[in-house]
Amino acid sequence: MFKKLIDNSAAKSPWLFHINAGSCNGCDIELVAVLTPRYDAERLGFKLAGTPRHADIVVVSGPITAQSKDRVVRTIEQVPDPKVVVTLGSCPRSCNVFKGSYSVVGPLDKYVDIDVSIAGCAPKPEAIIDGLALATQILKEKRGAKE
Amino acid sequence: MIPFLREAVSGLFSKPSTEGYPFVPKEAPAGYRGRIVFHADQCISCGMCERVCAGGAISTTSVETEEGQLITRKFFLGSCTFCNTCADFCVKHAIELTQDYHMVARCEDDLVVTGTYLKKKPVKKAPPAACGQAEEPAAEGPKPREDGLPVQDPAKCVYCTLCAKKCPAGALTVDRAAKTWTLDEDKCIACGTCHDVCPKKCIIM
Amino acid sequence: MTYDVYMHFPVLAIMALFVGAFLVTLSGKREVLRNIIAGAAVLIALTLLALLIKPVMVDGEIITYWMGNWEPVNGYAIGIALEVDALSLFFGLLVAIAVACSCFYSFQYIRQDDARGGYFTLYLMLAGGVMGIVLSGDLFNIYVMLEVMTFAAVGLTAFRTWNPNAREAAFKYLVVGSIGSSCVLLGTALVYAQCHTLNLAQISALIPGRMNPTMVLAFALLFTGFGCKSFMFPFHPIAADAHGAAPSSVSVLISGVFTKTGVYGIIRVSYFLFRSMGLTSMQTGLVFIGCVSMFVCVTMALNQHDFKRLLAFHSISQIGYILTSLGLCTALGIAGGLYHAINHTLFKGLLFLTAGAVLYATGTTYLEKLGGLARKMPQTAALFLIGAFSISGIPPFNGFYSKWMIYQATFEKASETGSIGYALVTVVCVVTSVLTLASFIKVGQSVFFGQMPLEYENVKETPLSMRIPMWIMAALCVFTGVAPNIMINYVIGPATGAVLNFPGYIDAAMGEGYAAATITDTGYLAEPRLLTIGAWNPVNWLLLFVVVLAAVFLVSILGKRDRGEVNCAPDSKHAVFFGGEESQYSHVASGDLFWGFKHNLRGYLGFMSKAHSGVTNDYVLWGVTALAVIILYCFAFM
Amino acid sequence: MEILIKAVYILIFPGLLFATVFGLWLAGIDRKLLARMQKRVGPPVLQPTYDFFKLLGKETIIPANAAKVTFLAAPYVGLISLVVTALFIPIGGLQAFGGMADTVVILYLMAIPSLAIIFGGSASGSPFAGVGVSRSMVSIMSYELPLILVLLAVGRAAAYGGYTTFSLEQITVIQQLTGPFLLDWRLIPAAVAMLLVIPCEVGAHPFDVGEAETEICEGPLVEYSGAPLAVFKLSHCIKMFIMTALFTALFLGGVTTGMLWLDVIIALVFCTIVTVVSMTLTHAVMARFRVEQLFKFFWTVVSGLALVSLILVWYV
Repeated sequence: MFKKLIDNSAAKSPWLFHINAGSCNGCDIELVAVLTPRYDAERLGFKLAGTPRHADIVVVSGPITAQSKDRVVRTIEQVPDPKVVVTLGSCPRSCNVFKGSYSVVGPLDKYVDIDVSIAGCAPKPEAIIDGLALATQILKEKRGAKE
Repeated sequence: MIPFLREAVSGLFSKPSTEGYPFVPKEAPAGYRGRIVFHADQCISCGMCERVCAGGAISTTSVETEEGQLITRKFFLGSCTFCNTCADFCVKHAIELTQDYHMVARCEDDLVVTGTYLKKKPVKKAPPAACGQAEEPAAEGPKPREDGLPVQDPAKCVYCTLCAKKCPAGALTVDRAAKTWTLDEDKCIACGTCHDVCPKKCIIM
Repeated sequence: MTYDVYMHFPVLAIMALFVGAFLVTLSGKREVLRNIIAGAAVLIALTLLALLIKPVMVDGEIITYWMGNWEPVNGYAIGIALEVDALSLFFGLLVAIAVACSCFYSFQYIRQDDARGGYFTLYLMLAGGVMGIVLSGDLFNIYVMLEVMTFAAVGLTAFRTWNPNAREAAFKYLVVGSIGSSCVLLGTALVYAQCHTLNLAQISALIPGRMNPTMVLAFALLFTGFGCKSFMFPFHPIAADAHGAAPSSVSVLISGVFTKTGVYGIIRVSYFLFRSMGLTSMQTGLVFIGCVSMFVCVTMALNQHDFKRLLAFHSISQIGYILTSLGLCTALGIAGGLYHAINHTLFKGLLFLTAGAVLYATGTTYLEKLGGLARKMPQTAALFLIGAFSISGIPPFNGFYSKWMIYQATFEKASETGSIGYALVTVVCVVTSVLTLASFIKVGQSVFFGQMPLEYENVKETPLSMRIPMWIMAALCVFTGVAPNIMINYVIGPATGAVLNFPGYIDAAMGEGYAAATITDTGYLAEPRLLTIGAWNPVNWLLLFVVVLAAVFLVSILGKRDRGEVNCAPDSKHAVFFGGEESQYSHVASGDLFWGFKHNLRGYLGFMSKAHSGVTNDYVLWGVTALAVIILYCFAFM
Repeated sequence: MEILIKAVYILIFPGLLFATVFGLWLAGIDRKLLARMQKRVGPPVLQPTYDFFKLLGKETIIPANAAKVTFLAAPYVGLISLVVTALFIPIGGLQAFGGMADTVVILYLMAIPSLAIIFGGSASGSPFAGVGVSRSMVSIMSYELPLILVLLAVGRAAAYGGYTTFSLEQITVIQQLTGPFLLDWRLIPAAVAMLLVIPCEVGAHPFDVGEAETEICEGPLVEYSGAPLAVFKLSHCIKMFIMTALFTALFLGGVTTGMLWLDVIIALVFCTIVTVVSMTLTHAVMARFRVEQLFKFFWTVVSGLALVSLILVWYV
């Protein structure tokens, strides 16, 4: 009955959950910048959710440190389907400059499938908007694939 | 609270300060370091970029062909810190960081910048012995000199001129076109800088 | 008046309970026999009283039964009378229902405590004593029954003799209870000295001509005595100890029934005998005591860490509502008070029984130790929710209706008297109601919801024989909430009428025309007016609720295919979100709740918990001070 | 016919459908104008609708530790009781089910959805929810005191023949005679207090201590996902509608043009304005209160305002 409405809405209201897996905070503040009046991601429906249960898109920043690995994996697991995992910046994709550190066990794709990577160190807010827009497309596809 | 109230009400009636980004294209500011562009034709395979890369984003693969080595240099943007060090170190300016910031990908391959070029086999001045040396470099390299001055291994050298540039005493002269490497022994202070900077490790001390 | 067979019912109801008490002792260790006797006794009492509804409530008769047929001689009532008007029957029914439910509950419940015959003997004595008080028409008889009831209650409080708290509580109860009893005795003696009779009806008729300082003292003593039995402020700390320490099935009686006898006594004394409620000063006094009881006890309850102590403080808080409402001396106020009395018996009984169920299943009622029991005891949790919603006045449960009547009554009184003070009483009532809700959310969160400690993994739902009485009480809670019209027409209305109709009461006992001959004022209000100033119709609310529920259900069925899946599995995906940590035991228990509230009121709450020192001497001092203040107040303003 | 009209009332206007649509509209306006106050473009007005339908399409996760029945039933009980409450509030003279509930009843009926959130969250077994439960309850304690004072002040102002009232009809009728209570200077403090109570009752910023997403992961809602969460979000929107409609009925009632449909539209415009003034503006200019600040603020400042009004109405 509401199939069309739900399908249309799937891409219009993506809620983000942001996980910092040992990031230097550069990407994190860029993500926050996306929500500021200047870039105002809310006009595209983006909203930061307080808990993974509400999220559609999980944004991970930082190389996966040994401390954070279990937490990251568990948190991503706890997001209800359909969900999209987005890596923010180079670190979660490849560990970047922290590669080879004793305390880094990344990259993230060892543990979960990454849907979208946003490169940059840190990415420009515009690039983040691009990446999230791509993520919403994937969300819609995943919603469609369920049928 | 009152000033905030005034601000809020005035905000209500003024133009929003939001940029129209996804709908209006936007240029990055000048000097922004974004997507890497690799000019493969200028590369001389010195490998300096690979060595200085902090994120370990650059890798090289080579395939032997009849005409020479087919060298592919891969820049993985997903591991790049966009620090510009590779471009700075590239003596031939073959690496360039552009203002393009749209680095978003669904799969890893979209984040890879590659360039392939052919490194021809030396045809002219290369003596047969050198050819032999090139094939078995480990077997017969030049011996280190007893007086501690540097020695070049012509089989390995790509004549990048970096050693000449870095030499504090100006004792080295390298001619890339003629593929010559000469040492002014009087000037040389045997500091070892050329040995350290040589990307191909062809200077022996 | 025809001499029908039902004239004998009141005395039979009392006798059934007392005879039952003695027969239970004889049954010794034979459990089944004992249960049958006890069950039969309470059921007989309940049935007999239920049969009286028709003549007394509906037809408005007042049953007078002279023991041994000692009818008044020469206009003096010498014999002992049982006099049952709608008010007595109202309280009698309330007692019978609570006693019956609790009795059936305790068959299973009390087994844990190495049951000895003593329990049911004392239990039936307590029930019989309460029944005797509310059905009696004789002041001294009321005192005697009060003593029977008090000592049975003390015995039952100390029933778990292995528990030092229980012994201590029983001792406190005994000491402070004796203050109340001696006040009643002294008051009775003074009244007898002045009126030369102990019959309530005749005293009521004679008092207007004999209103002298002695009678004022007698009034103050009787008022304080019954106030002590209802545990009004400042007698409330004993209640907390006693309710908390007694077995839950007894707490039901002490809280739901025992306190009601105090309320009944206050009604009889101030509305019937002395008719002091017409005085503004008495109204103000009673409303003040009610408000203080209400607020002090609810804030104390918020601070408790034990399920049953918390409930105990709430009992007094609800008694505060009843007293406030009765103190208004308007028809709506009295009706609201009486309605709240029956509701309080039902929902507090239910809550004490659920507390008992928790104790039965887990062995503790300490809030900090419990948690997450709703998964193991879903029915008990549902029953608790019904009780909690009822007591916190959530529509459409019963607590709401009576509280709503009380708000109306206070606000109406405010506009009638033009005094803003009564409007503030409304505010106190609402705030108390919210704090009540808060403390039950505290219980809900720390006992039934939240996380479950591992040691309760094997906890089982209580046996059926314990759940059935609870479900009956829950059903009554819902019924009294959604069918207030039936309640008001057949139960509350007649009882309210009876409170105001003392000439009828006098005439029924002393013969037609006696009242008219001796007293001139014919009542507070000629015609009890039960008009409300607002509107609330629970049945229609429920109907609308069901219709909207059906609509929502239909929509969700239609959209089922397109909805996301509903999943639950014991893996890490479905584990509780812990900021990414592995799930662990972390339960937000009672002590951690409502920080913002406690922080702001820390001065007051700290003072209060210091004041409730737990020392018997302090409590006696409070009681005696209260007595002195009440006596002074009565002399000053009566 | 009678039944058909009632059915329309219940299901379409002002019942289920209308309450949903108008609630979502108010929430959308709130978000849009909030964004504009912050010099942002802001989401489309339909954004809450998108959110709602998106959540319907999401997976519903029931925590393994939860008390499942309570966890799943709570949102629906809250929603339905809200819709029923919406039927009792007069909207511009239109009373779908008049004479069935008065102001105090509505005060209590509005507690049911809050309780639904509290017990639903409590049933999820999450410690975040536990803290949220505690905070939500403190915020309920905070606003009930000023709210009852406001209701008493209005009840006294609407007294007729010396009899004060809780009845919404009487309040409406008296306002038709005397003009909206907002124009009565004695009731202005009460109106201000009510404007501050509305966001707290609704659980909107800056009084959303119970659902502070940055501090305690949305408190009681932490474990909710999918359809139950959608229902909670919808309840939030409908609460906005009910509380603003209640404000309109209490302080802006009695504006009559003679045409019922026009009255209704005027009332709905008032609702929207009240939303903007009481919720959007406070959200834009205030940071979130701490729990104990909230309690203090409501029991001193807001209650003080309401009490001043009550005393003025009583004695002036």
